[in-house]
Amino acid sequence: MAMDEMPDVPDVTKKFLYVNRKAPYGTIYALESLEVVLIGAAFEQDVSLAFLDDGVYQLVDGQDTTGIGMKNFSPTYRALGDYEVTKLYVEKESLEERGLTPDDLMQITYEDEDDDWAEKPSIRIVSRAEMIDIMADQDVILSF
Amino acid sequence: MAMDEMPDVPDVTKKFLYVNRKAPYGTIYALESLEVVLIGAAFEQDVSLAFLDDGVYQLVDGQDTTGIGMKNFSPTYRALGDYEVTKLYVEKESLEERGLTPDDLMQITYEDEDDDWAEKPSIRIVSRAEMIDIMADQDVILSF
Amino acid sequence: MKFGIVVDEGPYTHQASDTAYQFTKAALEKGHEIFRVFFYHDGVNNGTRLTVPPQDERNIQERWTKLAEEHKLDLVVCIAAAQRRGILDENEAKRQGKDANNIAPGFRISGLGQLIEAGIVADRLVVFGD
Amino acid sequence: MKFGIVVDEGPYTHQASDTAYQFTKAALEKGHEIFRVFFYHDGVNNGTRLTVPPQDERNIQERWTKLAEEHKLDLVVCIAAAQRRGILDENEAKRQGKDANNIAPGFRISGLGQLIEAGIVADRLVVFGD
Amino acid sequence: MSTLHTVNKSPFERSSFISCLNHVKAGDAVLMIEDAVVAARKGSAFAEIVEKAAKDCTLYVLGPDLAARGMGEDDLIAGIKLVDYGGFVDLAAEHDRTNAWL
Amino acid sequence: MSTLHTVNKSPFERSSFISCLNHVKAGDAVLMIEDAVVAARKGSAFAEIVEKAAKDCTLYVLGPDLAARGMGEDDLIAGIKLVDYGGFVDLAAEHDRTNAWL
Repeated sequence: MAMDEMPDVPDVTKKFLYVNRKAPYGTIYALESLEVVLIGAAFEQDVSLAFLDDGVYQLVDGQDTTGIGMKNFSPTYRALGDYEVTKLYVEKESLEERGLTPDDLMQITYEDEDDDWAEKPSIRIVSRAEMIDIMADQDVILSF
Repeated sequence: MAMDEMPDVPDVTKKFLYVNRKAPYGTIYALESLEVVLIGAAFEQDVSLAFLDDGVYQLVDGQDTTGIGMKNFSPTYRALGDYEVTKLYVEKESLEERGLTPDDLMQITYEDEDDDWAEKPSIRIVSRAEMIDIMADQDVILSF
Repeated sequence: MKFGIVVDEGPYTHQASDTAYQFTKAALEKGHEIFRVFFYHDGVNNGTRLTVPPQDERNIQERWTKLAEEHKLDLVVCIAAAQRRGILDENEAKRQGKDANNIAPGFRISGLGQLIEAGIVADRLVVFGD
Repeated sequence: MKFGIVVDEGPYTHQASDTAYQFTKAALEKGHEIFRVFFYHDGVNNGTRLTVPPQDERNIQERWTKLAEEHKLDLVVCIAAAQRRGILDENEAKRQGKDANNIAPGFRISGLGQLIEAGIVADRLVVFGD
Repeated sequence: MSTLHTVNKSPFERSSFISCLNHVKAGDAVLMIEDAVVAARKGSAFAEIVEKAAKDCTLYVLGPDLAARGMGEDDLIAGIKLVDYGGFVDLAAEHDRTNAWL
Repeated sequence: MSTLHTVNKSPFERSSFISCLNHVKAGDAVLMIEDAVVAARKGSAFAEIVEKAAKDCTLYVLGPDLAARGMGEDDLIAGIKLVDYGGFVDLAAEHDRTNAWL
């Protein structure tokens, strides 16, 4: 999409949360949710991503889609830092139920401009209780 | 669909089972499955319908779709006898889990031509074990 | 109050578009403003004028078109999602070298920025999907 | 062996059409016959020629069209499901008073009887859906 | 500051209903629409979970969807409130945000 | 006379996987495809149920779908067999019917 198509929006900053609860590839929701995040990044809002339930599979390392003939879009998560999307909350309980650990996830980092561009992890493992608080602290929740 | 569009098919009789596992109205699968059953009836195959999991809601009596602005297609199940579709197997365990009893279902009957056109119930409540055997006894299983 | 509406599924297959329509109508009747209805994912399929539903069924596309006319609703179909699924307006068809278009009256094709804008401008964003 | 294939979901949104395609291709490579691929429910949306997927993505419609050409596959789109969802060929468009059609090459529109026939004629019917 | 959660799938078919209940905050509202209305029926395998949830948050069910599935007020678990589309709009307006459990 | 059951959804998201396992006959085969491949992972909350099912029927998982979700043979519950699309075709041919748990 051309940037010149971007609408003029009021000068407010809202907290946007993108909720990802579905596995990748079986349906397109994960991919098209990521497309919204990328476009949304241009609007300078306060953006967070939540990964819970089967959404945690979106971040699993080593995805290889050669056999299914679909595009592997997981590298795009690694690029989110360049778009200043740096808060990827992953629910601990969702990982555990699925036999996954944080080590099974991709390494996603960003450079913190407020800390001399130090490289920091974008993925933050949170408990369900913390996830509830994150959800309750938003202006807009988009789930697909 | 016009009857003259019906293809010429080999003169064999197969056992067809239509599996209904989804509630009506939330998705179109129940309605479009019923459309297949009606067209399929013209082919003189040995047809059975299975209702299990949320599919049992398709047969619940008293559906009133006025408020949602959609067509109530449940009366069509009552007409299935006229199409010689007379075997509607409903899984007992699925009813029980949902707090439903056979009394909550529509009365669906057919006239048995082999028994002096006696009116008989089309709905047959079966156990999960019986449902397994019914499924294992088919040539073609169509689920949507 | 200003509402933004998101419709994520196509017509007939899922109830999402029906519920979104009933919600939108009820909000208008209560005097609320609908800032925009944004169609994403398979939701873009609500915007084709080529549907021919059975005569005893609701016509989902015409219902949206009529509501948009009556209340000057902004019905936006996401361009990226629409391209994947074959929903085109005249301009897009020309640009993509396609020999036909199928967008319905009252719908317009635009970018995902319109969804973000709806999130920013509307007091409440309500999402309908599968 | 003779296979019948049923595709119940549209392109891109669900993997059903992808898996059905890979299955069909593998069956042909093994020397099996594909009696018919029947597109039902949202599956009819596989048969529009108006999709413009991103250049780095697979083109699902073209892939089916090409496979059909190479192996003389019978790709049938259910007429009733297609009408609800806006998939029309030239004849149907004329009959319904629509000013455009969108059916892709290699697909034909026909009745549900074609699905039943596939069930009767094929040795195995394999269903792909949501 | 509270949230209106919407759920549209049967708890017998999908996990979204339970996941929603696991993520509500005290004072939130949960509205069952479309196929989710079956969760509101008394005597079902989910009734106990729903009754427990009703202590922390307010549960609503969309009447038109309930009627379409052959149910009425008498079938509801005690405490679940019936709303129509207008009531759905009011709930969305009264709460600070909506969270759709799709 | 046996059946090839196919399941394509995660057991964490939908009940179709469990419903399928509840309806297999001894000697049947169950093939996990698409999002259902996550059910084949060892150490998950469903692993015990899957291990139990493996005693009654043969469990398969579609390799290309497994790889797409970042998993490989090492992640599988013992006894689950890996097939590719050709293997899927063979399974459909070898069994008397297929039953898709959609």
